[in-house]
Amino acid sequence: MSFAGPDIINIILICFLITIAIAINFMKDLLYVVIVFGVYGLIMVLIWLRMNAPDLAITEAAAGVATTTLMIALIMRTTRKVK
Amino acid sequence: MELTIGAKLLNNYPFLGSLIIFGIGCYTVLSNSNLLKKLLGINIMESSIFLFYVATGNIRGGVPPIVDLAQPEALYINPLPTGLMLTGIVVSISVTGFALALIIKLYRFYGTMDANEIFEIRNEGKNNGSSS
Amino acid sequence: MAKRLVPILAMILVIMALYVFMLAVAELPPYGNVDNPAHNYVYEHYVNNALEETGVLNIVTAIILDYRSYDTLIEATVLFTSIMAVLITLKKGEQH
Amino acid sequence: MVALVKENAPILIVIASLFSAYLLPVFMQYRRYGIVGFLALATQFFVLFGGIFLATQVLAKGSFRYILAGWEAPWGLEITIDPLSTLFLIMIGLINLLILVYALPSLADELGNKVRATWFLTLFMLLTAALCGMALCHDLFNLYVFIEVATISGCAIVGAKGDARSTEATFKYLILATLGSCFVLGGIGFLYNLTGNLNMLFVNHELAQTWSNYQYALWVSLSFFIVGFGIKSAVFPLHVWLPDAHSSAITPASAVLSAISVKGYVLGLVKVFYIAVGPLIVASLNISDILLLLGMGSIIAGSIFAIAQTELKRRFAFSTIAQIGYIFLGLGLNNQAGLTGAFFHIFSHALIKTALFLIAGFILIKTGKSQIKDLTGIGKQMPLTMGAFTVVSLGMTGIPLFSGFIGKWNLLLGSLEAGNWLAILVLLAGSILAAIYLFPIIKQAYFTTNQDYAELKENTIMIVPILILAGTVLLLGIFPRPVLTLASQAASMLLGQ
Repeated sequence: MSFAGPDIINIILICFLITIAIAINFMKDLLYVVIVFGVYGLIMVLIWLRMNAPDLAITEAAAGVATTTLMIALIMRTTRKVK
Repeated sequence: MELTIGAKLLNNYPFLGSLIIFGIGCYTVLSNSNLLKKLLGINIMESSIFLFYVATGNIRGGVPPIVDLAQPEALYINPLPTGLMLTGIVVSISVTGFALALIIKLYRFYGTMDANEIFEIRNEGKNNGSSS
Repeated sequence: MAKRLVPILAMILVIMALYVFMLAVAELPPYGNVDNPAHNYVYEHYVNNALEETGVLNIVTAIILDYRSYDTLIEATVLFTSIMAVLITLKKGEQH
Repeated sequence: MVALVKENAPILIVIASLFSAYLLPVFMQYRRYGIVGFLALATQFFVLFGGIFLATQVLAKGSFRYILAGWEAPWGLEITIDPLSTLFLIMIGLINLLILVYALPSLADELGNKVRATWFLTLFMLLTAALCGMALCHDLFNLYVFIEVATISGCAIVGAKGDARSTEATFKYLILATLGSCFVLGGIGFLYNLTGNLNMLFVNHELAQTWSNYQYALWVSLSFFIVGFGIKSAVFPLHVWLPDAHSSAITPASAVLSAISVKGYVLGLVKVFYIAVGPLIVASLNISDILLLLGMGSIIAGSIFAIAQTELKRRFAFSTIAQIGYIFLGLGLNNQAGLTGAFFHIFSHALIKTALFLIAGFILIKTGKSQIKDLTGIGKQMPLTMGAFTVVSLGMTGIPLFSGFIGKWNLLLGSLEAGNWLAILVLLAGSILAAIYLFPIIKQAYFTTNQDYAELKENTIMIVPILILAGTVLLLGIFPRPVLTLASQAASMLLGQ
């Protein structure tokens, strides 16, 4: 069983994902957590692009990454203001 | 051709990776007391399942399922999982939005985003006799 | 005490689950193979006939907006539901 | 016109509740709260009569399928009308109608104003639509999307009250329920990976040939479904969200969640396990035993937790966990009598639990008391309510001539048939424990006297649904034939006889 080039890149990207997921688990500062979560989403988008699902990648980039990260960032701003 | 379990696992790396991320997300949800982190854990789990579906639909050497009239013999990948996951993404965003609204409201009530602190504040309220 | 126990318990559970996942993943059809059970007559029908039957070049669009349009209606309902949920959580309604 | 409605009745039931949900906020925009209430009631009527109409059709002609959007089964979506789904439709229509009749007069006061009441009704209609859709759907992914609608709307109506306690319960519910949805989606992913189909019938056909190659994968898939649906329907080790959510919500919300919504997820489990995967595979992968264990654990643990509670609504919430245990036990028995008992128990428990929650809410409104120890002498103050409570508690314990008995009797028969003595013991113990957590309330209500004795007015419209429910419990115990026929036909359909 030999791996073609693209597969190795995918494996590396998935290893990145696993690392980031563990990092999110153990980070303390919420701002960093949110930023790293954005990176996680972008890597996921890359993997989907490489797996021939461009429609999904576009939707995830627009909705999943951008909207979710923005919403969470806004929430963090308002919650800090209340303090 | 009989393969060892290790080779099979390596060949099915997207499934294995997505299930590992699923487990990590599950752990994030269960072990973290911060409400925002719980929510991110849910998001991680959902996107890992999306990865599982996309990997199911992929074919090595295939092209995206957009009909190219110039190349009638192209090998398209399976379009169904992609279509399903478009729905899944919308669902995950809806849940995220609602959960964030709840977090804001809880923050207004308790002034914190930590489940343990909320628990303590509520217990103090009970001991002081005031109903929360 | 109980609060410290939860992460450890969760860790043990997750590791046990991951072991079973590995056994399951080793059984799944090989990734990226054309002959997988996932790429069967349904897939062939979509790929071969979507253009004639729906007139859409993007097969994914054909699926979500035509073949499985009921799903998409409910998906829109999910969005509507979450908007109503956010409203009822955050807004107080009218004051009169 | 009538012919068109009759022909398309299956889909119209879902579509009508969806569209009335879309329309309610529009009417409220023009300050027509009367129309809002009327539309909500009319839709529930439509669901109820649609369910009865479909049930007569199914009993006359056998189950049939309805094709959506003009695409045949494996390519498009279809919905199925069988004894099980019609049983659920009738249950949803009946219970929701009675809950609405109870709730409408006081809803605006309870939630603050009419706008919030309209939002609540919208979410209520969405929950109805989602549950009807789950009852009718015949496609795994369609089931998932409906489950999401039901989850979000269910969480939202818990949080509608808007105080700190219910918001916290809502967040817990939302996180755990979404965790459950993730598991369900993962299970569907495995099934799709192994079969390439999403239509339950086709999944069944594909799996029948190839399942022995994928035993671990199927086992993981099925346990994903058990965890996912188990969290949502609150079986014992996965029940942590339920007591808070059901006791802190407003009365109609806790009634609909406890009576119907929880069982909608059980229905999802039944559909996946018995229609998509098939009872044979479920039994040979030892999944039935897991269901059996979960059921027995739920019965015992839920009842014991219920005894320890001092708040009326919380006690009923824990009792829901115990009663869900009966249903899981019936599913785990995996034979005709067990499944019949489970389905009949679903129906009768829906009636009983709705009545209990409505009574708790009614007492709370009239006297302002929610603790059990405060209910001394309430039997003389509210004779009708406590009379209904007595009838319903007798039904819950499973005394003959009440509807709870028929379900439990069938479950007992099923356990005998399976030769499972532990299950029989647990069933009997469950009945005794139910008596222990319900009868002291009755004793306290009738055989102690209250200092501030005063006759309370019960002659509002809110007492009518409670009395109807109690009457139905009694009636169904004496004449169980219609529901029992549907339940046993559903069981034989699922077991493929």
